[in-house]
Amino acid sequence: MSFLQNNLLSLMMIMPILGAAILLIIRHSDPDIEKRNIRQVSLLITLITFVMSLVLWFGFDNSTAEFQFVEQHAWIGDDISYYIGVDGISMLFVVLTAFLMPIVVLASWDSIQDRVREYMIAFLLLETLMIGVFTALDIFLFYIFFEGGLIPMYLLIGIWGGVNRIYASFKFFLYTLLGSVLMLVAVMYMYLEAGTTEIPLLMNHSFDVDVQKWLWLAFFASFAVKMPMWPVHTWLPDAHVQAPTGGSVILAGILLKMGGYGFLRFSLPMLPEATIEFSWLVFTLSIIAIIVTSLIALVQEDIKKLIAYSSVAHMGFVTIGVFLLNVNGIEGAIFTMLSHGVVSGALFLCVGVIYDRLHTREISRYGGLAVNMKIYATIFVLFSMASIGLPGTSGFVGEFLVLNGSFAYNSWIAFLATTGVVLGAAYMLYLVRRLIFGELDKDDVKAMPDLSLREKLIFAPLIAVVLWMGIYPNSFLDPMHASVNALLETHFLTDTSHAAADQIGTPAGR
Amino acid sequence: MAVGLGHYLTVAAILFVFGVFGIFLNRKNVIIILMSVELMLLAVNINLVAFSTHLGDMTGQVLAMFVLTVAAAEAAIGLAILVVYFRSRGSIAVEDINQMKG
Amino acid sequence: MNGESLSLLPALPELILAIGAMALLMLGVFQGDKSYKQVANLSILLLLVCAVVMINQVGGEREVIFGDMFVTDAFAVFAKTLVYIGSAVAILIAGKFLAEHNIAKFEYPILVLFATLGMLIMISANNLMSLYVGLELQSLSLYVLAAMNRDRLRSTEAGLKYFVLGALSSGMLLYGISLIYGFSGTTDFDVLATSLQGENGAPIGVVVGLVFLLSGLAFKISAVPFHMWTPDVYEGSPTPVTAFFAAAPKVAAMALLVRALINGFPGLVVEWQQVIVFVSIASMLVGSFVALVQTNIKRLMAYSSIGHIGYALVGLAAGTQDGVQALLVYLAIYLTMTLGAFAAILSMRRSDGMVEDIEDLAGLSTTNLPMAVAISIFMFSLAGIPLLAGFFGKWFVFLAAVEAGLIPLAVIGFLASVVACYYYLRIVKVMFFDESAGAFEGGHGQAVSAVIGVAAAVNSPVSFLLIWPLVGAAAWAAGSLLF
Amino acid sequence: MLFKAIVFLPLVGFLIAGMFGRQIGDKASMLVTSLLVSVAAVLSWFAFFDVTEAGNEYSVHVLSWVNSGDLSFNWALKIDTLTAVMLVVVNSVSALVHWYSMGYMEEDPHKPRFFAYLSLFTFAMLMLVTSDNLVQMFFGWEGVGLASYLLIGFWFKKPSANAAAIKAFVVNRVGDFGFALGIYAVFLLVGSVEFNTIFANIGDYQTATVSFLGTEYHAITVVALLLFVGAMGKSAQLGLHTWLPDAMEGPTPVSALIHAATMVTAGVFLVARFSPVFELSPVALSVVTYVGAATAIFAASVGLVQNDIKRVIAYSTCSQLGYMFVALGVSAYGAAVFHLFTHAFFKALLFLGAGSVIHAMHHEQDMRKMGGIYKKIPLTYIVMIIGTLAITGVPGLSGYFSKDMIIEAAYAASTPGAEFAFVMTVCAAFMTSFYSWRLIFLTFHGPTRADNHTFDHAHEGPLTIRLPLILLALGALFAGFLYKDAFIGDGRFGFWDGALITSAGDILDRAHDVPAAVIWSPFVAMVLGFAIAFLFYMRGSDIAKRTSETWDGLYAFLLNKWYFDELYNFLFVRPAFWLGRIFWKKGDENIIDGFGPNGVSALVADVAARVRKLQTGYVYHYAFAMIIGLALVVTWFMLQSGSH
Amino acid sequence: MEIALPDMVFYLFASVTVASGVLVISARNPVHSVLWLILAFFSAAGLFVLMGAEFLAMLLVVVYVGAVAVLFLFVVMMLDINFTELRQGMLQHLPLGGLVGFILLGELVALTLAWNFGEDVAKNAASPTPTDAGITNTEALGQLLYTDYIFIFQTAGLILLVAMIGAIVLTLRDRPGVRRQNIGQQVNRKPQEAFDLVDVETGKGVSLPTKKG
Repeated sequence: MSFLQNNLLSLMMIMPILGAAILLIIRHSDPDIEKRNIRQVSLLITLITFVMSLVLWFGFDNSTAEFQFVEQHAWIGDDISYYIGVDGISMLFVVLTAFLMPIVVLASWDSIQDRVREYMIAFLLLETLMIGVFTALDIFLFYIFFEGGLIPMYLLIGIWGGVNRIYASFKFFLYTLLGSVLMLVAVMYMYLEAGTTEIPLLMNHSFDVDVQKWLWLAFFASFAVKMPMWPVHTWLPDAHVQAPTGGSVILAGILLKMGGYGFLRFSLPMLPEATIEFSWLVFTLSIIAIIVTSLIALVQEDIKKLIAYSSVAHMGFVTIGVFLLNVNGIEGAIFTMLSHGVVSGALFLCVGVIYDRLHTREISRYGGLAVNMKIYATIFVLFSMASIGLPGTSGFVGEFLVLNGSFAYNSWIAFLATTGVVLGAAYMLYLVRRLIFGELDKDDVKAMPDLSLREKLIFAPLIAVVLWMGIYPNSFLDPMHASVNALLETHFLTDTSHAAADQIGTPAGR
Repeated sequence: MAVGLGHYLTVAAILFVFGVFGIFLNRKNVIIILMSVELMLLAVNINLVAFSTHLGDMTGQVLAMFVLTVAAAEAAIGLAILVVYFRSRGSIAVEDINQMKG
Repeated sequence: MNGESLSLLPALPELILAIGAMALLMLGVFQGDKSYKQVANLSILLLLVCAVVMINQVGGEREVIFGDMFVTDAFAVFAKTLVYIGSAVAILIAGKFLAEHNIAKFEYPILVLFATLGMLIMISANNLMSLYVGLELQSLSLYVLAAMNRDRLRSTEAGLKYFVLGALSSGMLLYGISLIYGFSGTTDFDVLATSLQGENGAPIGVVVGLVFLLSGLAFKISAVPFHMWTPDVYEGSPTPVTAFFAAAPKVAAMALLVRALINGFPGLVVEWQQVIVFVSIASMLVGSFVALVQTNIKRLMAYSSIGHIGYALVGLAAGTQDGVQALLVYLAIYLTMTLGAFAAILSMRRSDGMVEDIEDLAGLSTTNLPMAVAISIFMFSLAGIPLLAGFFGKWFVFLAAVEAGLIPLAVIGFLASVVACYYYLRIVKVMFFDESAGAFEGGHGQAVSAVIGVAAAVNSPVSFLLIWPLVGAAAWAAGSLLF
Repeated sequence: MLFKAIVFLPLVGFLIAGMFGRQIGDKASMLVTSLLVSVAAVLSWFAFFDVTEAGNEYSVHVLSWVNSGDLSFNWALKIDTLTAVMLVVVNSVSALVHWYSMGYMEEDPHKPRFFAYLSLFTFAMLMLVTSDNLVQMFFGWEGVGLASYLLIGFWFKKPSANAAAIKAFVVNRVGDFGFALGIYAVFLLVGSVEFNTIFANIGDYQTATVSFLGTEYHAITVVALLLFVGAMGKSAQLGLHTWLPDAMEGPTPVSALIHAATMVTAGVFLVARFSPVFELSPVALSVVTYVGAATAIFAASVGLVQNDIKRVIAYSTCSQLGYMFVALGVSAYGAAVFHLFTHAFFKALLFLGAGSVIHAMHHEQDMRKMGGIYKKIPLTYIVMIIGTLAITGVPGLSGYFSKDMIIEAAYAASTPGAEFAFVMTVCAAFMTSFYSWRLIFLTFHGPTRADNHTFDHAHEGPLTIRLPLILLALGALFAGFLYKDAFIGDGRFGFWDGALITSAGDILDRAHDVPAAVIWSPFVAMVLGFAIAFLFYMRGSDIAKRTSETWDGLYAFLLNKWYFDELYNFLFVRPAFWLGRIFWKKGDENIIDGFGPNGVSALVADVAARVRKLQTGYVYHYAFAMIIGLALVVTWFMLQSGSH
Repeated sequence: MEIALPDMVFYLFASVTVASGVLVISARNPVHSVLWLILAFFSAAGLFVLMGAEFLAMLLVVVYVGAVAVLFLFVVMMLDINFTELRQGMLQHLPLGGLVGFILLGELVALTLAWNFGEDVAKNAASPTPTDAGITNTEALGQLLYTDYIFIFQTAGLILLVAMIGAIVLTLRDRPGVRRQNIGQQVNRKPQEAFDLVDVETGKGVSLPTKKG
């Protein structure tokens, strides 16, 4: 057991690679059996990884801000090492990754018939890389995982994607790469300046304030694209729309979170002065994102595009939360990311369900699904409500915390961002109305069967998690507290107790 | 004004530039280009010998000798390539050498 | 030199190579054209022997012989190892191609051997004279190799262009040598280094001479604006020859450039740094941009190599030991990528012969997945995406540049690499996303497959394990240059 | 445990009917949900007596919810008199509506779904009224919104139902927007979102200011007004009222339960609950007064001319909610809650009666196609009359006590807006009387305008329909009389027990001593309204028609609900879509993509093509490039050395 | 100031060299170009002599004129190009090309005139010219060539070898059907294979066997 404890993260990263290797050697004369075996092995591997992530969660000590499950081995020279571990900020992202993977495998069970082996291998490798991103404690290692994920994702979009997949895959790849190379220069500079690539050490290094601004902008270039923030978000609708269902789920569920995670892991602790300096920029862009992309989502005719635009809006809340630099904001941002990972993933799965049946994503081709797909309709409405941020679902808690934090920071931000909540309801309900409700008058839609057992199995855990996160979010918030408090207290000298004293004034003469 | 190192170097410089001219102004014939190269090498040799004399160092002359040797070898190779090119193209006009571009 | 005993040991591999090459020439002459296979195999063996001798007998101690003309040190050992690999692979993968094009002549390996010898001399050159003769020995062999397929117009045109421009470049190089010699009184790097350290700085004549010299060398490494021969020659030459061009001579010329600048002109570092930065930026940009619109994969690789030389030069531009170390790492990785890529190109064969268009790769993933995966690895590696070896190369060179304060250079380089990424991705796209254009025929030989396999493995994430030894070796090599 | 049962039994019902409805069948689903809610209703009466008679207060911790920094709140139940009143109202009406629906929805194929939604609504409403903190209240707040959305859109095939559902949700969201900001403001101010803490500490911030949208304001006013925006949304006050009439697209029991008796009163409950806060902000109170009064008169005026039987009642609801807000605005919280209490009975009665009519008339809702059916459905006729008498404020019936108390309080109050409110409420009383009687006359009296088949087959509903009508009628008859003392009379101090501001010498005391003219004014208005309605509709004359033709502009204005929908369409809906399209096509696709990725890639391709052209294939050009490069660098250094 | 004789000779040779250089690149007929090239070599050789490099001068004449230039001439004639078809030199690029060329020339000349050696260049001389009057230029070169510069010398030899291999591999062709002399075969030929002894009966003649191809 102690071996498992000491090497848990490495094992979690090795497991999918091992699985990919097994997939390589699975052969059978009957291609159908071969495919089935491949799927089953993939599912098994991802489930094992998920179980390991649960071990991680239960073994996690909520009371400390220190990194846990740390492993370190020398690698390149004296400076760069294989150094991984988790703290309260990153741990749940690992769990989220491992949680979504079996679902993705299940979701691709029938819809992917071509090159199943390659598809599963790509996903398994992607899982390793994603876990790597969230666990890397060496900035060089982080960058490798961060960028390396582009390759499998590029292939996933390009091979198994829709009609416009090539444009989308190139846009995705080059856009994110462009942002990241600037970050790489900053990484190099920080390495040379601080003489180390270890993230914990870099966090305690104070960079010159003027330099910080440049470094901050370089990191921002990368994370803003990844988030994505307005106006560098346009790759996302294209990528989402064209990616296969599983790809969209991972893209929305995990890859988008890397930007927010990056801000928390690098920009805030390493470049605190610049963070304060530039937070106005983040707020401005986030608010524009929330309002503009919500309006855009309102007029979409493609389901996936609509959800993709809604993701941009949701990520606006995340960026606001991160840069509020108070406990509510940051915890809300992390929680929103986790929640969005589940909810938007679920929504994309919902799209996948009907796409598998009708092979179109045009909203106008559907209608009246509630008549013959009752369970589906129920589930779709449920996740729509979670996306809207109905209290009791996961979407509410994060948004509430962020907005609560933002009001304490500046009521304008809260005011404008909250309008996004109204618009969010508008576009999601408008979608539900066009898709689920209305008269069932299209013959091909009438012929669509309700969810199969496999599909129910996919959604069941998602529903459970969405409600769990909404009703008892402390399970997810508790691990964060120590790390978030440490982050704020160490780098921003913020008294994390109630900030009313600064905000409330008493005018003279009263 | 007594003839000195500068005079020789100037002659060499002029020859060198003419050699260069010959390469990029010539549109007629590849052989002219090869001859221009020879002119350039000649200029180099004048330079080397002039420096050698001026510095009182034989190294320059030794190097000039090797340059001569190599130039001869180069001419041989160049002409051989020219011949095979002519065989397949039927022309050695400089303007015709543009099968590949972009 | 006077009274100094003449030890030939440091030059032993070169001597073996020269004598061996001549012996093989005799063998070939007497056996006729049928002897190609035999000569080729023996040539590879010979290169192997030389490499072993070099590593075991010569080692990394700095030794200077032949009146300071010839130097061996760790740097030379490192660079020469790469050259040996490049040359051996060039011979190894050529067999089938040459046989198919009726040019399987024993002279091919012989010429490769002599070119290799030239490169070894270049790498070990410690004097402008040995630099020159080494360069010419290499160049003349390469001119001939380019025109090897003498019945094919493109091949002869490639040879002719290469020759004409090469002659111009050696004219410039020589003129530069003459100026340097004239204004400094010496051709010896060590003497140059000490005599140019003076308070008054170097005479302008030496600076201009150095510019001429750099122009000549820039031609050999095909750096912008001396690059224009590269695409045409790469396209026209027989593919194994192109593979050879793209690999070993680049390494040798680069090593020569490094040694000349670092050992010969440390006093002029401010001046040559400007030139290198300029050339480097121009190369990165041209290599990235023009490749975008190419349809022939060999031309594309030519522009790619131009760009990569630009990246490698970033390490030199830093002018530090770390920079040189990075450059060596970069060259080593570049060598594996480019050899693998060309080996893959050699396997692009249809019933009506070899094909070279990118579109011919369409749908390769459905017809030959391992090959498609291998090519993808090369492409992503060339693009410098993390997970693959190419990223480490970029990391180290740009790290050195940032360390030397050349941050704008690093930023420009990275932006260029994003542009370049487009065309690498396009190849992957053609292979994976497009409909199949028909399968390739097999029969490219096990040697080619083996080269592809090894190169792909080396560039794959396996490189995570190999990178540290490589960096260590490069550090050892770079440390032997006299900074 | 008692309270947990009250709150969670409907949830259990919802889960059973929602998840297993199809397995256990329609009948079982209906019975299970109805029974569970009924049990809850009975329990809530126990609770009511326990709290009001014994003066107990309870606080029940259920589960911790969110814990982040200083912000922490739980799932918890707070039971005081106000809550107990609401529990009784909600559970009783809900139980009756459940039973009623068993008859009313008999022919509907989706009964389990309907009953599940009803139970879900009940649960959410109970969470709302029992919450001990703002966030849980917000949970209930949005939960009832969701249930309302689902129930309005219950007949999801009808486009109008869908539109109404979305409208209800989104307009409510606009209100919630204010509510949410209010919560943030409260937290900023007090550092907690729990009621007890807020009310205990709010006094410390009487003079505090807070910066809101760049300006410093009196902090408590900001908090109160933001919360009031939420209340306006849920209670359909003027400006955010547009969803309520449209909500009549839902089945009639839904209208009775949600859009008359319970959910729409949540705003009143909120303000009443926050009376300690509102009391500290005179500005907020007068805003409440103005808004309430305006709503009362506005909705009544629109109700005058509507032809849909349910819409008339809906506007009536809207108007009555205005009365309640007037009461709140003049600090007559007890009166407001009392009116809420009585209104729940008679308005539910009216709606269910209307439902009975609709049921009898084969789902015909247009009063112009009814008439003369009092003989066919006498019970319904009688209870509708009772309801009308109650709402118009005939002395002795429940509406009389509560409504007249409000009007008197408005007169007695000296706060800004009170005078206005008094005038408006009296006018509204007149209109209320008119449209209520108009409804009765058009529906039940006169010659029938329905087709023969429908008229002949009109009949009373089954027992499950009739019984709730009777029970509610009893409530409408006696609730006012029985509880007037407790809610607004001398017993109020012991009754409220601190749940509301009931300090001695408060507005209710003064309201009892107003001049007789004031006391009589609503009665006169009521009689006048009845008389005119009788004149217009019972005499068989065409006065009504002539009036509408004479004042056609006004008529159209009223008929079209003051053109609010058109205005909002013009101001918000269409601009939103228009902007969305602009941002998408022009912003994202043309500008961002055009100058961003696509533009850059086009530029790169263009540059590439140009540079490629330099590669002419001619040796001399290549050589020339080399020479130029050389010459450039040499010149560079010559110039450099020259400048030294 | 009178001009000394060696100076006059310099100017003569220099001007001839430059003039013939111009003519090399501008002559219409390549044969003329080669001839002008030869003249340039000759006059350059004169300049070498003036500088005291007699051996190199001789080498220039022997190697260049005797071998390289003749090779050129040979190729020019062998290729049998119809020179009239060759397009005339296009001069539209002359302005820009000329400008660049002259800038370069100006810089190079300025360089030679702005005479500025490094410090103590003389001490850098690797192989000082022997001051002993008895040693000729050729002798001095010879002493160096096979000692200090043996490495370069050998490499130059290899370069020549490569040139030879290259020229052969490129231009040598075995045409099928061309009869070639095979010395080994000739030497090894045995009498029995070559002829038959036939007894000829008088008057009858011989019936010759059909000739084998």
